[in-house]
Amino acid sequence: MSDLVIPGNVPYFISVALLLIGLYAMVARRNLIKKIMGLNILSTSVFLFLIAVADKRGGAPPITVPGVDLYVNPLPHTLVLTGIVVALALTSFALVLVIKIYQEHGTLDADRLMKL
Amino acid sequence: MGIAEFLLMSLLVVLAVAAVFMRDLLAATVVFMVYSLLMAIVFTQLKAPDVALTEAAVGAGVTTLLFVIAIAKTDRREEDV
Amino acid sequence: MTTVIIRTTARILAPFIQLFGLYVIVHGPISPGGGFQGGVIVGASLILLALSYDLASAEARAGHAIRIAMDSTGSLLFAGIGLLSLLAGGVFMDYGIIPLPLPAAQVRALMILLIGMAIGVHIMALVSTLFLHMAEDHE
Amino acid sequence: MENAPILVVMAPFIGAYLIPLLGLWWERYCYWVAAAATGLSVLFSLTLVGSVLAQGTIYYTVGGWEPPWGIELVVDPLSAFMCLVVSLVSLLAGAYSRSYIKKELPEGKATSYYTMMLLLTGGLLGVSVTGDLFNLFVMTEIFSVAAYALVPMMGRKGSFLASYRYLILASIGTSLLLLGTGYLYMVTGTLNMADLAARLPVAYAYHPWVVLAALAFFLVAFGVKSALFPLHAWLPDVYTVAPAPVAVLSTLVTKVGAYSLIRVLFSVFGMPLITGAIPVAPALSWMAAAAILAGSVVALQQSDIMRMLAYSSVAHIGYVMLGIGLAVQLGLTGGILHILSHALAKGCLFLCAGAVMYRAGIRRIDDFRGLGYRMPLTMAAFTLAAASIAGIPPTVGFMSKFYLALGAMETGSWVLVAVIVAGSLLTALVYLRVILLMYFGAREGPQLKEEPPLGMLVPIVTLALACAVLGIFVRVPLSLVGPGVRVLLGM
Repeated sequence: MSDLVIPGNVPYFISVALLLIGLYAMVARRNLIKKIMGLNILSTSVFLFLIAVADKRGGAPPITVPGVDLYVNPLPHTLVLTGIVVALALTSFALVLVIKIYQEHGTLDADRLMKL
Repeated sequence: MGIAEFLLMSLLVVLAVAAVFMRDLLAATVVFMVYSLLMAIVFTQLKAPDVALTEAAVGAGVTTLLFVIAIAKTDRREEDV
Repeated sequence: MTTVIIRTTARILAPFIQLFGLYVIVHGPISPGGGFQGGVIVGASLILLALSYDLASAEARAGHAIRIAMDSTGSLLFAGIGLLSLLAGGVFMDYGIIPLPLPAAQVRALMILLIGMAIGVHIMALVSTLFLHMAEDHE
Repeated sequence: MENAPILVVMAPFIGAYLIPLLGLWWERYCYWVAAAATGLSVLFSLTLVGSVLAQGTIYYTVGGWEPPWGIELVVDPLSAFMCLVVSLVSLLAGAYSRSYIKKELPEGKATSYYTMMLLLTGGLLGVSVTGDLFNLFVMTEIFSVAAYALVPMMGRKGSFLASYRYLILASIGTSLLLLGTGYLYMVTGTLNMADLAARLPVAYAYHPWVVLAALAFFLVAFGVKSALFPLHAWLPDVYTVAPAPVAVLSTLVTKVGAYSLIRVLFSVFGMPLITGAIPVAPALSWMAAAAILAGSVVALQQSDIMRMLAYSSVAHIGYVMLGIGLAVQLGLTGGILHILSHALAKGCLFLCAGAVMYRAGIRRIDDFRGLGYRMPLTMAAFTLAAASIAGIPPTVGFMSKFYLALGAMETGSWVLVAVIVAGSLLTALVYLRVILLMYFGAREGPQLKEEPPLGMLVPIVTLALACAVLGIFVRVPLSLVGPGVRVLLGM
């Protein structure tokens, strides 16, 4: 167990914590905007995980600089960039839906909406 | 990883919890913006400056703005039970 | 009074933000950034202008048709450059093979720069469209 | 045509970006661009089928970067099969849309409708041909976003809420998909499916929990996408409020979800892991059995035709999943054949229901009384497709269920055989209710012949005939499914 709690693993633990917070917000919070906020927290937690996977101790950022050999892995970075685009598209579309739902039903409370 | 980075990341969790549990949506959005900025800083700490730049522009900038518009067009407070 | 201050600040600030966005786009291949990040920054500057003035004047400056056209053109350019290498006999997005009087590595870099710009235009139009579409009155 | 693997995906995407540009000035040409783009995809899919049958699996590296750096497209017989199913059904759904959206969609929505439709088709095709786990995620997100946007197009009451719930549920799934991809990347250092398959057994020996967690994430992600029984909550509402052609495309979405699961289970994790070390396949088949029974029973109780078809879809995704869970040659053949038979039959049924709404404005099953005489051709197609869904010979639906039952017998689980038969009987009951009402219900008022316009009738009849013809000539699809299954099982 003790070998789990080395400093390099801290980002993974934080990422799991954020994942759970985001999931909680999406499932248990009743406000529709809060659910979208939860979705954003969930996706950033995945991004944090991927960036932490790419990180190498003593590595330099993946930008070509003369005289540097050891770079951190740039592949997960491109994954995260794509993920950020996707999260932005999802968020904006979901918020448009939320505005439309509010105009149609006059509430953003998930429980009340289910009763309609 | 020094103490400063550890504190930075713990602050992420605190901010996320605050954003989720605040009843004032506008305040929660502001907290979420700070969370995104902090995430960008953490990304630079993990040697991903390109991702950090994007996260700062998208997460803290555009996403927050979209949230603010949505809240302005709907309801600012979460409804009570 | 405050609107005057905000508008003046936005007007002074916007060109610099856009310049920074362009810098981020063209430096994509060699430094942090690229088409997407730069596009978001330029788009954010348009949103700043739209916020400090009003939506009607933003619509008048960069109307729906212009934004849609830029959006589509950007992505079509991206796909088109990819297909160009296919026409030149290579595989999709194999830019080095495009017949230009330059070394293959330079052609590749040039095409990646062009694609960065195409993505920048696409994302800029997309981000401002997202904003204006949400901000306009729904019915 | 060595470039067919990329062109089959790029044709819809380029069309999707051409349409908004075109829609600014000439909105009436958008339909033709969409038709041309999907038509091209069908042609390229046929090319793919031809070359896969001739020379085996095709590998195509995008940008000339060899894996693991570049994205690799891998077209094996199963991918070519999926490409053909997806592009053909989208072409028919698109053709059907032309008359349909003129009446049912609000003014000025045609441009965005066709754009989203092409993005959806392109994403589905992209998932079918990719050999890269991350590309799978990107394509999944593309078609998901397009699907969310298509659902509320008609502006029906509650459609925004249905789309929102779909978005939230499916986003949890896709986020977990990305996380699972990250887990596998962490322990293997690659995203290429073939490389992953080679390295995972070793990785499992060192980090069993990480691999296990990744597998669980994938199961949830594709379970939501394919509406596997406990994760199907989004589906009924979506099908009820979406335009009829979009409901057809949504059945394709669930099929491609099942296909992704097949890919990940068989081409990435591999048979030894999923049947031996981690018994996920047996668990999947029991979930599928629950889906078949529950979906059929709930479908029996519905009064809305779209909702009934939706719950029937939940049951029939169960059949596909059952085939995957059996993990034997005959069962897998049946499951994959059921992807085809269900896509054809359910596509036809949704289009028929859409035509009924279009002409007569009827949604409630009780109002179908005497409809068989008002729309004879449409209802004949409905009956034929229903026969295929229920598994009545000689339709293709019978063949797929037959293979499934053979596979279940081979594994010796007689309970599953009983479930397959019982599910078929329940499905027959569900559709018999409608058909009896259509033909034998009391006729009221003047009876006019009012078939839908030709543009809607042709796709309906084509799909219905395909159900019957492919059942009789079942060798044709099997010539592609058979090699596909052999590749999956490593035989």
